[in-house]
Amino acid sequence: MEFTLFTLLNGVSYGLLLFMLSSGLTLIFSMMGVLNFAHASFYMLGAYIAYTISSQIGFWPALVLAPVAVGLLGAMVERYGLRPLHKFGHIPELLFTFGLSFLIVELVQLIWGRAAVQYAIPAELDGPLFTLFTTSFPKYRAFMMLVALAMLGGIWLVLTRTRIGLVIQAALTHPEAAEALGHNVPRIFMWVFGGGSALAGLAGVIGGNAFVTEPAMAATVGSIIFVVVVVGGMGSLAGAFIASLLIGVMQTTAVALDYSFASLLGQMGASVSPGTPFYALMNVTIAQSAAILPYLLLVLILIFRPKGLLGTRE
Amino acid sequence: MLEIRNLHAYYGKSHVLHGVDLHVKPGEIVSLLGRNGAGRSTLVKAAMGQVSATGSVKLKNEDILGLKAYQIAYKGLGYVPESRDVFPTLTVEQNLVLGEKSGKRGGRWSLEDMYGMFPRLRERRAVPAGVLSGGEQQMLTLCRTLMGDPDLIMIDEPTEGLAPKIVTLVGEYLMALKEKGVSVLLVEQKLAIAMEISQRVYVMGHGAIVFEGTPAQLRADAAVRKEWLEV
Amino acid sequence: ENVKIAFIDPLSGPFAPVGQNQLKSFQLIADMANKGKWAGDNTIEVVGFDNKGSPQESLTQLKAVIDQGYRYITQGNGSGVGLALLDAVNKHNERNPGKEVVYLNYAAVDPDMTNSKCSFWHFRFDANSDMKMEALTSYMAPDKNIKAVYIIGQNYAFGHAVSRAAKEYLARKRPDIKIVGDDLHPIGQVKDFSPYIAKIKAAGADTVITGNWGADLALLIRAAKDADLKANFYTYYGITTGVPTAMGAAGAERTKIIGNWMANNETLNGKEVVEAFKAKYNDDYYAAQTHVIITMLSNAIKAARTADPVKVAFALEGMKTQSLNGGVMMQKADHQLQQNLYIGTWTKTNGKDIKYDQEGTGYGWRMDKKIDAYVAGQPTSCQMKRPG
Amino acid sequence: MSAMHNPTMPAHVPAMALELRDVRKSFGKSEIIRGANLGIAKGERCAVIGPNGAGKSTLFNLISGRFPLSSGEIRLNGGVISGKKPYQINRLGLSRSFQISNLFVNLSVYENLRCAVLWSLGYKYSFWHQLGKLRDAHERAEQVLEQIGLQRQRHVPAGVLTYAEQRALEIGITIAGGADVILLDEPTAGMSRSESDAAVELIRKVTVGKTLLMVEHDMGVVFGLADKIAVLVYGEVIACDTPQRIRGNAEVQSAYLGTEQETEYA
Amino acid sequence: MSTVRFQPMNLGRWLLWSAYALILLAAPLVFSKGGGLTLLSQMGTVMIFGLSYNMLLGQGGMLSFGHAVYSGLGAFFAIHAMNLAGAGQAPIPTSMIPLVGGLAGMAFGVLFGYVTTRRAGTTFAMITLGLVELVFASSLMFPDFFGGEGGVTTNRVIGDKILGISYGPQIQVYYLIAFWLFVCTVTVYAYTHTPLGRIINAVRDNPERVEFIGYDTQWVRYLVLILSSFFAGVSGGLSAINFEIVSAENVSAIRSGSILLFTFIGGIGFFFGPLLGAIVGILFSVLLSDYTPAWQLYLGLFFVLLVRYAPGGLGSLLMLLLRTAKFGQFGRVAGPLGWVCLAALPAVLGLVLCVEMLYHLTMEAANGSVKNLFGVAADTRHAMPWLVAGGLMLAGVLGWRRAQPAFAEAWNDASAVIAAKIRSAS
Ligand SMILES: Nc1ncnc2c1ncn2[C@@H]1O[C@H](COP(=O)(O)OP(=O)(O)OP(=O)(O)O)[C@@H](O)[C@H]1O
Ligand SMILES: Nc1ncnc2c1ncn2[C@@H]1O[C@H](COP(=O)(O)OP(=O)(O)OP(=O)(O)O)[C@@H](O)[C@H]1O
Ligand SMILES: [Mg+2]
Ligand SMILES: [Mg+2]
Repeated sequence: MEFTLFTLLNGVSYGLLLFMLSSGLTLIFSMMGVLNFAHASFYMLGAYIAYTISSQIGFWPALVLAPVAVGLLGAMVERYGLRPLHKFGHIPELLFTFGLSFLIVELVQLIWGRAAVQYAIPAELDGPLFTLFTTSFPKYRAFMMLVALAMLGGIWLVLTRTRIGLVIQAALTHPEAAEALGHNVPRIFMWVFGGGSALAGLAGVIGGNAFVTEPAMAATVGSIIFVVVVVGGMGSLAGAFIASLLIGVMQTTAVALDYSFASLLGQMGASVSPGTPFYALMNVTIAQSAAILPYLLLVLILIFRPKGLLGTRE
Repeated sequence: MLEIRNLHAYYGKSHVLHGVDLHVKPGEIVSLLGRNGAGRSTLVKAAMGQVSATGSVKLKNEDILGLKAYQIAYKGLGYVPESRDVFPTLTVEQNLVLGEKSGKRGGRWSLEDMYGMFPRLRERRAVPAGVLSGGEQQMLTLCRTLMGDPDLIMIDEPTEGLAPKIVTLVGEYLMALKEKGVSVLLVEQKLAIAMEISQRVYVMGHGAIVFEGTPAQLRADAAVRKEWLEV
Repeated sequence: ENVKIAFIDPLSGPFAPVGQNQLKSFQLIADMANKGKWAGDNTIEVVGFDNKGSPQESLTQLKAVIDQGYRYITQGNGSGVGLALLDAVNKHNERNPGKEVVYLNYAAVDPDMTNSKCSFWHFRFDANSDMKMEALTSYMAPDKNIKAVYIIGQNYAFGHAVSRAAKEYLARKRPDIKIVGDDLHPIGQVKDFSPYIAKIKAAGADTVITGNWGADLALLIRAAKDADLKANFYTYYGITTGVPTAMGAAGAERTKIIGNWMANNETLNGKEVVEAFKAKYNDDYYAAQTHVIITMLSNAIKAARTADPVKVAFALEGMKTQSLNGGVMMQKADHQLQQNLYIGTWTKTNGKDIKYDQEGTGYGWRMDKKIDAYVAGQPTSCQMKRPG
Repeated sequence: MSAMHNPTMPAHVPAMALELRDVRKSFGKSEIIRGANLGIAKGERCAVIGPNGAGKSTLFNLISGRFPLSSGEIRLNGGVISGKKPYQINRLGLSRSFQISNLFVNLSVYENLRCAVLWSLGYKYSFWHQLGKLRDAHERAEQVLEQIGLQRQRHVPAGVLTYAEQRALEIGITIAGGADVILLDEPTAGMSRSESDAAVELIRKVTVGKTLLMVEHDMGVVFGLADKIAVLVYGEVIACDTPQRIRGNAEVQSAYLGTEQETEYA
Repeated sequence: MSTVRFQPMNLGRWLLWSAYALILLAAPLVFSKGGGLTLLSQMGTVMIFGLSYNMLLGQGGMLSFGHAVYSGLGAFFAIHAMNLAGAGQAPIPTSMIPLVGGLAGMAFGVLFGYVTTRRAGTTFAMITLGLVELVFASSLMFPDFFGGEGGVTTNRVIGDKILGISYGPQIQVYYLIAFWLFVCTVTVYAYTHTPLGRIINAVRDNPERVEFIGYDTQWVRYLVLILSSFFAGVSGGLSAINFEIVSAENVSAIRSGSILLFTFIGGIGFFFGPLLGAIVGILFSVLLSDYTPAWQLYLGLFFVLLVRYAPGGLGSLLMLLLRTAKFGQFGRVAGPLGWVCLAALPAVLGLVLCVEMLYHLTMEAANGSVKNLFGVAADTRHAMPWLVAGGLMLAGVLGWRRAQPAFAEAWNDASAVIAAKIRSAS
C-alpha cells in the first residue's frame, strides 16, 4: 500500500520534473521547429547562475533573476546566432545549438570549475512536508511539482490568449507573407526562443539543488527531454505534459517490477538455464530496463503514431 | 495616397527596376500592366519593403522606403502576393484572423463580410488552408489582407487561376473596395477587367513605365498595346 | 635520470574532477620524492593524459605516450579502461621486446586483473573489490543489528562484482543475514532515485551495500534522506571528489566507507601530505595509493640501479615498505598489493579525532575500524608468465 | 443531371484509355467528388473545366493515386488502378503535372529530366549502372530538353528558373517518362498570352498520339487544345462534349463561364 | 555533384584518382614521427564513416543521429570474428575483417532501416535518436556480447606472417586502412553516379514528385540506408583492427553526433566534404586535446563560427576559391584575402593566449601562476600578458575592419564577373 502509493507519487513528481525540463523545448522545438540541442545547457546555466545568486542574496531572488538572465542569453543566441541561419534550413540551426552546448559546458567549467558546486536547498523548503506511514515526502518535491504546474498554466495562457502561436506557425512556412500582414516575425521568434530558454533556466534553478549542480548535469538530461517532446507530439503542449507524466510513472513503476522474461517462464513451469538461447536477454528484469523504456516508447510511437500522442503534424 | 518616384530595385546584383514613377490617388483603382518579367511584382514588393530599392516611396506623404514590411503594413499599406502564400498548416479562419493587426480594432471589414464575399470560404473555414483549391487560396489571400484594414491595397494578379465567373466577381469586389474608400493598385495579366474597372492604367516594360493614361487612351493607342502587351 | 610516468585518466568530462585530484596527488608526492631523493639521483615526473574516460581513447593515448618514450603508465578510474590498457600493454610488450611498458594500477579494482588476467607488466596498488568486500563483511559480521541487507549497484562489471562478492561472503560469515534485494541501475542515467529508495524501504532493509560512485552515489543517499530511510550505506567511493559536496549533511552518520586509508586515521598518519595538499591545491588528499606507488617505484629503481622497466618490475615483486597506511607488500604471485584497510563513517568534524573534513563541507570520515592486511587476503588463481 | 449529358458509358466504347466509374471522395464530412463518371478514348485530348473548388485537382489526385478513393473505380487502359500507389500507377503509363510547380529544385534541368526517364527505361533502383554510360537515358533527356526549349538552361538548377521556364520543365518531367496518358493541371497558369500560346504549342507537340487530360481555366487554351471538354461542378461531371456544344450549353454558362466572356479570347 | 555531362570516360577523373592514391601512399612517409601514424589511421576509418554518413545526410537529406549503430555493431562483429580467427575457429585473414564488419553493418541496416526509413525528415531523425539510445543502453545490459563498459578486446596479429605482413606494426595497419579507404571512396563515388544515387538526390529535394516518376521513396531511402550502413560497418571493422578494442561508446549517440559534426565541418554538399571533415575533426579531438585542456572550447568555437558564417562547411569555402580560380578571378581576390587573413592572425593568436591563460588561472593556478605559451613564459597574475593578448586581439579586429571591406568589394566584383561569364556561357 505505502509502496504503491509512493511509487505513484514519485512517478507523478518525476513526470512533472520532466515536464519542467521539456516545456521550454516544446515551445522552441515544436513551434519554431528548431531542435535546440543547447536546451539542456541552458538548464545547467540556470542552475549555476542560481547557485551564484543564491549564495549572494538568497534563493528567492535567484528564482526570478536566473531565469531572466538565461532568457536574455537565449534571446541573444536567437538574434545573433540562429536568425541569420534560418534561411539555410533546420540542420545548420540544429548544429549551431549543438556546438553551442559544447561551448557552454566549457564556459561553465571555466567559471565554476569542474567539480560539483554546493547549491543547497533553501532552509524553508528543506525537510519533509508530510509523513505517510513511515515514508516522508520532502517539501522541495512538492515545490517542484507546484512550479511545473505553474509553468504549464503560464505557457497555456500565452498560447491561447495571444496569437503568438499562430504567427509563429505562419512564419515557419511564409515569413514574408506574415510580415506583410504586419507581424514583426523576427522579434516574436527571438522572444519565443528567449522564453523557452528562460523556462529551461527556471528548471535549472529548481533542478540544480534538488539534484547535483555539476558540468555533467546537462548531458544527463540531454536526450530524454527530446523523447518527451516527440512522444507528446509536435506543437502540443498538453501532449508534452501527458508524455512527461506517462514516462515518469512508467519509469518509476518499472523500477518496482523485478520480473524478467525468464522468471515469467519459470512461473509457467519452463525452466531457463544459462544454456538456453538468449539467456542474458531473458534475465533482464523490467526494473533493469527502466532506463531504456522511454526510448522504446519513442521509437514505437514514431512508427505507429508519428504525430505523437496529441500532435497536430509530423 | 501612394507616390513612387524614381524607384530602382535590385535582386542582388541584377538591376530590375530603372527609375519608376507612379502614383495612386485616394479612392482610385490603378492597374499596372505588362508582360511577364516586366517588373510589376518587383515594384509592389519594393513598395512593401521586400526587395532592396532606392528612390522614394511615400504613403500618405510619409516616406516608407527602407522601413520593415510589418511597419509599412501598420502604416496602412496592404499587399496580396502573386504566389498564393496561404499559411498551409492553419485553418482558413485562423488565416483570416492573422490578417487583423493586433491592437487595431474596428476596421472596415469583419470575418462575416469576407464570408459574405466568398461563401466558398465559409464552407471551408475549418480545413487547413494548405488543402484549399488553387482558386480558394487566391480568395483567401485577398480576404486575409483586407482583414488588416489597409487604406491602399496592392494586389498582384488576383484573378490568376480563377474561374471566369469568379474573375468577373473579383472585378466587382474591387469596385466595392473603392466604394469603401480603399485605393487599389492592381497588377493584372487579363486586360479585360483591368480596362473595365480602373480609372488609370500604367504599362510597364523592361523595368520602366512606358505608358500612363486612362483605359480609353490605352485602347486608342494600338502601338503601345502591340509593343508592350501583345505578342 | 628523470623517470616519466604517464597518467592516463579522465581530465575532461564528468569524471575530470576525480582524475584531476588524483593527478595532483601524484604530482605532490613526486615532488616530495624528488626533494627527499627517494630514488637517489633519479627524479620522478607524472604527466597527465586525458582519456576522456573511454577505453578506446585510453589506447590511443597509450600509443601516443609510448611514441613519446614513456615506459611507465598509471591509471585507476574504471576497470573497463584498466583491462583494456592491461591487454594493450601485454600486446605491446610482446610485439616490441626491449621497449616494454609497465602499468602501475592505482585504483582499477576488478579482481580478474590479478587473477585470470594477471600479467607480469601490471601491478595493482589498491585493494581489489573482493578484498574490500572481505574486509567490509568481516566488519559487519559481529554487528547483530544487521539483519536485512540490500545490494544496489550500477549495471556494469564492477556493480556485478560487488553484488556477487557481497552475497557470497555474507552467506559465509553471517548466514542469518537476509539479502532482501539486489538491484542494478544504469550508470549515470537515473535522475530520481526515490523509487529505488521506496523499494529498499519496502524490502525492510536496515543496511545497504553499494558500489556506486559519482552522482549516482550522491543522489542515492540524498533520496534516502528525503524519504527518511533509516539504513546504513556501506560504500566504496563515498570519499571521491564531488560526492562529499553532493552528499553533504544528507549522508551524516548514514554513509560508511571502506578504503585503504583515511585522513582521520588513528595516528593521523600522513597529515603532512594532507596539509601540504590542502595548502597547495586547496583540495583533499585521499588517494593514498599514489604515495605507495611513488615510494615503491623509487625503492625499486634504487634497488635495480636502473630505470629499465623490466628490471624495475622484477625488483617490485615481493617488495615490502612502509606507507601512509602502515606496512605494505607487493605480492609476487599476482602483483596485488597487500595492505591494511579502513572503515569510516561520514560525520561532523570535531577538530580532535575527526580533524579533517572534505571539500569544506564540515563533515569528514570518522575511522571506525582498521582491518589488518591478512584479513582481506584472497587466494589467487594467477599463473604469471615472466620474461626471460 | 439528365441522361443526354451523361458521359458516354465506357462499357460500350472500346479502347478507353481512362475510365472513371461513380468515383467518390470525401475529406472528413465534406464530400468533394460526388460520383464522377468520365471516359476518355485513346488519343483523345480532354479538358476539365469547372468553378474553383469543384474538385478538378482532387480528381487528378485520385486518378494519379495521390489520394485513395472513398468509393468507385478507375481504370487505366482497361486495368483497375484505384487503390494503387502513385508510383505503381505511373509505372502503368500514367503521368501527371502539378498546379503549383513541383520540381527537384537543387538538381539541374538536365538531371530533372534524366531522373524522370530512369524508371521507364528499366533502370529501377540500380546501383550498378553508371549514369554517364546510359546513352538511352541521355538521349531521351536531351530530346525532351529540346522539345521544351530549355537546352540553354540545361545546367541551371531548376530552382532558379523563371516561372514560365519552370512550368515548361514541369511539363517536360511529366512527359519524359513516355507515359501514354498525360494529366496536366493548369499548365498555363500565370502565363501571359504570348507564353500560354507557346505553352499550347508545346503541349500539342509533346502529346501527339497520347491521351491528354487537363485542367484549365483559360478558355483560349481550352478551346485551342481540347477535342472534348468535361465540365465538373461540385464534384459531378455535368457535361462532357465537344467544345462547340459546351460553349452552347446553358448550364455550363451559368455554372462556370458566366456572361460576356468572349471579349478577351476573341 | 548534381550535374554531370554525358561522358563515358574522362581523363581528368583518372588523374584525380591517381593523385588521391598517391597521397594515401605518401602520407605516412611525411607524417612519420610521433603519433602521426596513429592519427592517419584514425582519420582513415573516420573518413569512410563520414562518406557513408553523407550518403544519408548530404545526398539523401536524411538527418541521422544514430549512424554509429551500424559502424559500432559492425565493429563488434568484426572483433568477435577476429577473436574467433585468433582462436583458430574461423579462417578469416585480418585483411578481410572489414568485410565482416561491413556485412554485419549491412545486416543491421536491413533490420533497423526497415523501421526507420518508413519515415523521413524530423521523424526519421528522432527515430534514429531513439534507436541509438536503445542500442547503447542494451549494449551495457548484455556484457556477454558487448563486453560491458570495458568493451571487447582482441589481438589483430592472427596466425603467422603472410608475406611479411602480421598487422602488428602500425604502418601495416595504416596501409590496410588506406587500401580500404581508397576502395570505399571509389565505390561510393561510383554509387553517386548510378540511378539510385541520383534518385536519392531527387528524394531529398522533393519526395512527393518522385512518387510520380515511378519510384517508391520508401524503398529508395531503405536501399540507400542499407548501402550506407555497409560502408559504416567497414569503417567499424577497420577501427576494430586499429584499436583492437570495441566498446559501448562505438554505438553511442556521442559517436553518431561527432560524425554528424565532422561531416558538416567538411561540408555535406560535396562528395569530398566528409574527407575534409574527418581530417579537421580528428586533428581537433585527438591532436589538440594533447596540447591544451581547452580543446573542447576551441572545437566548439570553431564549429559555431563555421556554422554561423559558412554553413556549407569548409568544402564550400574551398569550392568558392576554386571557382574564382577557375574563372581566372583569383588574382583579383588574392591580395585582399591575404590581408584579411593577416589581420585575422593576431586576433586568433590573442584569443588563444587569453583562453590558455584563463584555463591556467582557473585549473592549474596551483602549479605557480607561470604558464608557458609558445615557448614564452607568461605570468598569468601579471597584467602584462593579458595586455599583450588583448592588444593582439584589438590589433586583429582593427586590421580586419580595415581589410574586410576591400575584400568584400573584390569578392563581389569577382562573383559578378563569374556570374556574367556563366550567363554568357549558357
Ligand atoms: N528572386 C529573384 N531573383 C532574381 N531575379 C528575379 C527574382 N524575381 C524576379 N526576378 C527577375 O526580375 C524581373 C521582373 O520580375 P517580376 O516578377 O517583377 O516580373 P512580373 O512583371 O511580375 O512578371 P510576372 O508576370 O512573371 O509576375 C524578371 O526578369 C525576373 O526574372
Ligand atoms: N486534403 C483535403 N482535405 C480537405 N479538403 C480538401 C482536401 N483537398 C481538397 N479539398 C477541398 O476539395 C475542394 C476541391 O479542391 P480542388 O483543388 O480539387 O479544386 P479545383 O477544382 O482544383 O479548384 P481550382 O480550379 O481552384 O484549382 C476544395 O474545396 C478543397 O478545399
Ligand atoms: Mg508578377
Ligand atoms: Mg486545382
